[in-house]
Amino acid sequence: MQDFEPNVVVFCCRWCSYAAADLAGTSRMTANPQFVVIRTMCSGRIDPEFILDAFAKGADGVLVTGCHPGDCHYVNGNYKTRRRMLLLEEVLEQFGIDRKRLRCEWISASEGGKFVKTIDEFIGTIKKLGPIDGIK
Amino acid sequence: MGKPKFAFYWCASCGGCEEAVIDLNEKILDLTAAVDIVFWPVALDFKYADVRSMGKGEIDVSFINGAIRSSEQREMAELLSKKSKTVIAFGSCAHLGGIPGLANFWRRKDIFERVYESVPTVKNPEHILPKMESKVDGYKLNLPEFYDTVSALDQVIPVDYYLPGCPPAPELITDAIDAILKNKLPKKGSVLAPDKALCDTCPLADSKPDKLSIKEIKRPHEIKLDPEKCFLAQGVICLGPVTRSGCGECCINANMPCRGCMGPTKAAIDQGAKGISFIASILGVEDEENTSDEDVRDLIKQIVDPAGTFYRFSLPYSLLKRKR
Amino acid sequence: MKVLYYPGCTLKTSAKNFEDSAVASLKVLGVDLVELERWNCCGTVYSLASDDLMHKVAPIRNLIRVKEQSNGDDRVVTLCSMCYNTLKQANEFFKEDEESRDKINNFMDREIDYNGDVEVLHLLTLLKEEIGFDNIGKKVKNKLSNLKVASYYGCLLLRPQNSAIDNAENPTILEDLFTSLGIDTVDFPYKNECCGSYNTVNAVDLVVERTYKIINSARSFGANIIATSCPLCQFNLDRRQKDVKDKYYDFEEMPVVYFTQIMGRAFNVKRKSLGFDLNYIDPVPLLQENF
Amino acid sequence: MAELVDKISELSGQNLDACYQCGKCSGGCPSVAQMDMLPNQVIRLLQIGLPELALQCNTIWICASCYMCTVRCPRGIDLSKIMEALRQVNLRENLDYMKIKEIKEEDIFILPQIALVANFRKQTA
Amino acid sequence: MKQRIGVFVCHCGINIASTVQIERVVEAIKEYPGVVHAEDYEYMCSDPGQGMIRARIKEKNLTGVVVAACSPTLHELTFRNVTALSGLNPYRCEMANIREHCSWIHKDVDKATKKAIKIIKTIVEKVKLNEELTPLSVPITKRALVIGGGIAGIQSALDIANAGYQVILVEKSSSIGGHMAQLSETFPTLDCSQCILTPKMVEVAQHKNIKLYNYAEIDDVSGYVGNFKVKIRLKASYVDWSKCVGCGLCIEKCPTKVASEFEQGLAPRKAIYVPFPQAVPNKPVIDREHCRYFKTGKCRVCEKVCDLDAIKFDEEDDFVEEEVGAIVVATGYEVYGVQNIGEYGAGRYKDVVDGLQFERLLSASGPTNGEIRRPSDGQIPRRVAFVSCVGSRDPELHKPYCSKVCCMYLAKHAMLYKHRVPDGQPIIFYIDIRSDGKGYEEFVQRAQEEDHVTYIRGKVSKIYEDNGELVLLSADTLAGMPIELRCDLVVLGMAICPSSGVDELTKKLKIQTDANGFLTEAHPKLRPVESLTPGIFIAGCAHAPKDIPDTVAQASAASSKVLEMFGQKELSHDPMVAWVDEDLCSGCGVCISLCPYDARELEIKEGKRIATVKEILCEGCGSCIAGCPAGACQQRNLDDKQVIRMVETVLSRG
Repeated sequence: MQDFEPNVVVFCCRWCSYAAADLAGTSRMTANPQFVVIRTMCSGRIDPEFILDAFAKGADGVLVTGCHPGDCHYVNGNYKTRRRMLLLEEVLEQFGIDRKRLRCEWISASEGGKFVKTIDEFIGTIKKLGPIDGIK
Repeated sequence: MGKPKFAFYWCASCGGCEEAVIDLNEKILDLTAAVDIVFWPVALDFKYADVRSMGKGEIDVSFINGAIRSSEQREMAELLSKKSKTVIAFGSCAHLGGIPGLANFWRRKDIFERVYESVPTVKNPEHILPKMESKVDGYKLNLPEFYDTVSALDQVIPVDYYLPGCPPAPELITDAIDAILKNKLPKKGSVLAPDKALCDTCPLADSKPDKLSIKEIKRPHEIKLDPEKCFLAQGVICLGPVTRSGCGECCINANMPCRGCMGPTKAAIDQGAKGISFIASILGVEDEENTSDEDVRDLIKQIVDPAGTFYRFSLPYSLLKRKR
Repeated sequence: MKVLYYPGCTLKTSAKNFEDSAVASLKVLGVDLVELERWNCCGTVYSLASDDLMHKVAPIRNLIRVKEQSNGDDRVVTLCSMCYNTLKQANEFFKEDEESRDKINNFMDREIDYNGDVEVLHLLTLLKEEIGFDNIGKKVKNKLSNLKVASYYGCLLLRPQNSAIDNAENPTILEDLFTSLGIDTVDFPYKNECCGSYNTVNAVDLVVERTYKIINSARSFGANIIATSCPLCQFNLDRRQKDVKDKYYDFEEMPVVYFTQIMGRAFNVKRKSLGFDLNYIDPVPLLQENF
Repeated sequence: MAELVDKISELSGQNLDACYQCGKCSGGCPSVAQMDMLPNQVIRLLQIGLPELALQCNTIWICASCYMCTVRCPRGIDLSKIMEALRQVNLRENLDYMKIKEIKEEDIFILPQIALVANFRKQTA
Repeated sequence: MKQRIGVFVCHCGINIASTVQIERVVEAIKEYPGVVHAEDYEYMCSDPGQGMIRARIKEKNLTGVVVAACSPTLHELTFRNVTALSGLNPYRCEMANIREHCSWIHKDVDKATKKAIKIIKTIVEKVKLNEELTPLSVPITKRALVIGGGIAGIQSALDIANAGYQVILVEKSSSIGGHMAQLSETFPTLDCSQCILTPKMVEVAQHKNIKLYNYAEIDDVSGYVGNFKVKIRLKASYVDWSKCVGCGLCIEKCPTKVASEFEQGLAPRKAIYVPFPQAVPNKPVIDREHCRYFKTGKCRVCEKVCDLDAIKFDEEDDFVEEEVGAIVVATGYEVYGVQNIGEYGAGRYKDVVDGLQFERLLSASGPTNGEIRRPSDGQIPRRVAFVSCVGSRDPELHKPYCSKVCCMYLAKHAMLYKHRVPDGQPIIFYIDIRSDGKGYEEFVQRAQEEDHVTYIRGKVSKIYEDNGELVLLSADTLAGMPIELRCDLVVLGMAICPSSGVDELTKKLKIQTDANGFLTEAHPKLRPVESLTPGIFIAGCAHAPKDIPDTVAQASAASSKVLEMFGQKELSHDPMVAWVDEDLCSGCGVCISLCPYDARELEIKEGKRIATVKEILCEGCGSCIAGCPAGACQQRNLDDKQVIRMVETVLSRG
């Protein structure tokens, strides 16, 4: 398990968490590299299909990030995300996928530190959980 | 050229699809007149050996219903695949895995344990479970392997067309047979049903409010359903928006919401995921800014068995296919 | 109500009057302090060096005793501010530092594993949050109208942040208690400043200066008695007044008591339980002679 | 001496460079009058790499961990821990600050246990 | 179409190249399906870099471009323009962020290199499916809204109005002027604040292009750049301003006195009041919370004395709607409360005042007519301590930032105090003196040399009252000595915070704030007066603490941005909007309930319900797309297929 390098997909809203990730870079913070960011206009664009697809293709974890409640650039996109992700969590559990493998976090453009902390924490959690099983 | 040769076979399913063929009523006579049925175990006395003795591609069209759950079904599916020019996955189970596919929420050992040991009416002190090989009075007996995972037909053999529905509606079947006879089948891989979702043809579509919003989720038995009103507007989960039309709206006409047997629409990949997304989208959380995750979760918890609800017919066909 | 109680060394000896007055006053409020069996030294001062896990064993062991004896009500009440602070800080450390927690748990291999889930309470918090100052007011038998109490908090009830029972700069919990007992209080700026603590052993002069300043400040704001909750503060502010007087000829003495002694007197608890003989400057004249 | 500073930083768990020398710790320290060096100056010595001077002052022993500076520090530095770290560096060299013989005879019988134990814990190896 | 993608990898000097092995990246990407060209350069955004991209697009007949460099937030537009110059549709160009998201945030060279390769492949996959798009054009309403009537709002409104466009100015209190109207004299010139401000206030009131809504608040904002709809709440003043001539009789006769906000609580005002004598407009309002009639049902004295029948007790809040094309937010600041500072008495001591209160004590029109008298007993303080950085530069307990103006105004306060009380002793406690404006350092030197203000370097640790005096416990960190100072009055240089209520306003405007509640600019250096939301600009202390010259400069900058917009015929709108495959849409209507902009509508087409997209209203958030149960709705250049291909690429091993 020492060598397990998780494969993590991070969805970022371009207004907040993507900018937070930029800020983390600009501030030369250091984060675990086992993730790649996919940029969407809003966390509300994130279809549960994308997440299930990621898990089906071997993602060990998926991190969905958006603006803080009340701060959505598109009024209320993040609330829709929250509802979708909370329901998806229940379904994942039924599929035997630990709900900790999907995390939803609100990170504003000013929270570079939180972005890094969230990434490191999440990848740490995933490392503890171990690799997700391949599809048989 | 002689009459085209048809075969029908029944894998893991309830048998309703076979009934659906019979349900063609008098049209079945036209069918038998137009084609030669060379294999149909449920209705006519053929043996596996008859199929084995056929040449490659000798059957024109095989209609296979049911999911693949055992080695015997797999063997027969593979055999028919070899002997047929065209294979049609017939009905939800062959198309998506169907109701038998829900077994993928468990493991084989859990299923055996449940069925042969822990059901209250079962007494099995010696823990006898089905085995592929056993000896009785010195004779060796073989049973097919019961797979750990149920598959949709196209996960086992190549499938040319899909006739969806639980069971497929008679109109879809006759249209398909017409197309075969007239050589007007669409491009391979097609689902032989309309591309739009059920709302397109739903008789209750006019009663749908401008903006859908569900404040409390109800199950059909918990309220008196108004037969004139969109079920979603009544707070009852209806999978019409995520389900292909063409079924004839029988459930809606019987005052029951759509449960999704026709499978996802053309552009959707995973019916369950789409179900999750759209139900969550229209959950009416009031004053959402001041609502905690817990409160939202409470509302969501009103959905009993969400995975079962959204993947009722399509679990083996879904992205995740089964429980880990 | 029964609640587990951790006394600590000094409450069995030179601050016996603190324990006795607390037990007797709480009885009036229907609270039974059940002494923890097999308690050991709390460690007295919380060890602040990051690699010093050894000195966290003592406080944690006491909390393990609480787990063993608590029957599910995992909390313990302390009277002594220093014990409170040491137990509380050790407990907070245990909650946060998972790695050190595992180390200490492994080290104490004969003990059950502990994860910081005991609640460490100071008696004042219990009085405020569970008994309620209103209810305490209802039990008053003696109106102690002579008193002008200056509440002296010292350090360890208020700092550091993770173990504070009240606002670090402007605490009021003691004043609120006395107000509910119908006693006049005075506010003074030195109420949250250190008395010199254990420097009293080898730097008496420092403590003398602190005591001089603290008592004079309390007096200048109109106090005639000081109440505290720490046996070390009590010693420094009370007993060291003798040394202050040796240095400053014009210094006027002022009695320094435990808040439980005043509460007990207000409830008309038997004089014997209040142990005024252990106080260096006699508070009895102020507390109305005839009892 | 960088190693010693690192050690103090590690023992205290504090980032010494976070201090911007505002002096709020010194202004509020109840015992500052008895100290031969202001608490902020002790940190300054560590910042400029003169830890041996910091180890010699009496400030670190006078500090009784009352945490007044800790709760007021605008930069969130826990000075009590830095003082403890400096004491520990000395004590781990077996340098006792407290000499038991120096306790006044009259005090031996009246000092509460809590004072003695606390003092020994902080000032003896 | 066979894709011919070109990938251009930037070194960004050593910013990328020191952590990501560029050569390895180029080698790996060259081989990737669909990529026909990969090349690196030190500075891709430089002229030669751009030229290289332009040349290769033509030479290699590229159908798509991926620039692997910094964040698209920074240079997406740059490279899309480059692409367009070569005749390739700009939306066929994407950036792969291998700087902020890779080289800067990771240290392990091998891992960062592998990750950079993966990021680029992911974007290549996206570009493969990108459509050619053309921006949509949107008409502009050439009127501006300015929120806040302090000096920033006043300046901004005047600039835009003088350029010939209409301005709606909304101010929440009954007079414009803001905090600047409260100030006595201003550093470093010591000119009278009101003398320079009041003419501008009058100009606003009289300007034919400015419509002033005082005593009003923004209730709702909808629409988008060029076409905002703003609902403004006109708070009930209970005075009919069209009848009132401002004679002031009602104020004189009103029996109720409450603490005046304008005087920072140092003097009373009446329940019917104008905030200060030079108020613009100079019309009174009734403070409902304190008015005796509203509280007890009896009084109505003001009504009785008003010959013009201007008092209207039954008035209710009114609403107006305005259409504007641009918005300037200039909501200003407020002072962090002394009650937050426990160690300084948490507001219990009357003679511990904040900087604005001291301004009023200095002001010739203030409660003491400019004589320095302390609030508790009216005595002239003989020794005054000024404390800087109170609540500022204190990340642990209060505000982490420097409030910027305190160093200067405390120097000014000390100086003016010394001028009024020549034998008084002003002492400033400071940590660092920040005097980096024109003439500022000279000003501080004057305070020290000519007015003999004592500067003590040390932060005050505690303040308490003792026997009518204030005792400050501090240290002189330069002398290395503890200090216990007794004085008569303490002036705290409190931190500056965003105005309360800004939080709600930013939600209505959909603009961002930073961790401290100040408005976030689009780019800290290159777009300092724009918010991230197109068409909304920021000015003054709402953005960050700043002094008057900086505020005025920023206000004018915001105006010029507005004018830049108004100079165009129409605006272009991002074409990455939602669209519907009508062959797949069943008209279920889920999207309608999801759109926050009412851009989705159900239409009947050939007897069928079809959900459509009003492209101009669509902001491209995509929540209708994720919610579309049939997959019939997609986003231009970010459709489901693209995301799924990207996810797949992220997850591919090796």
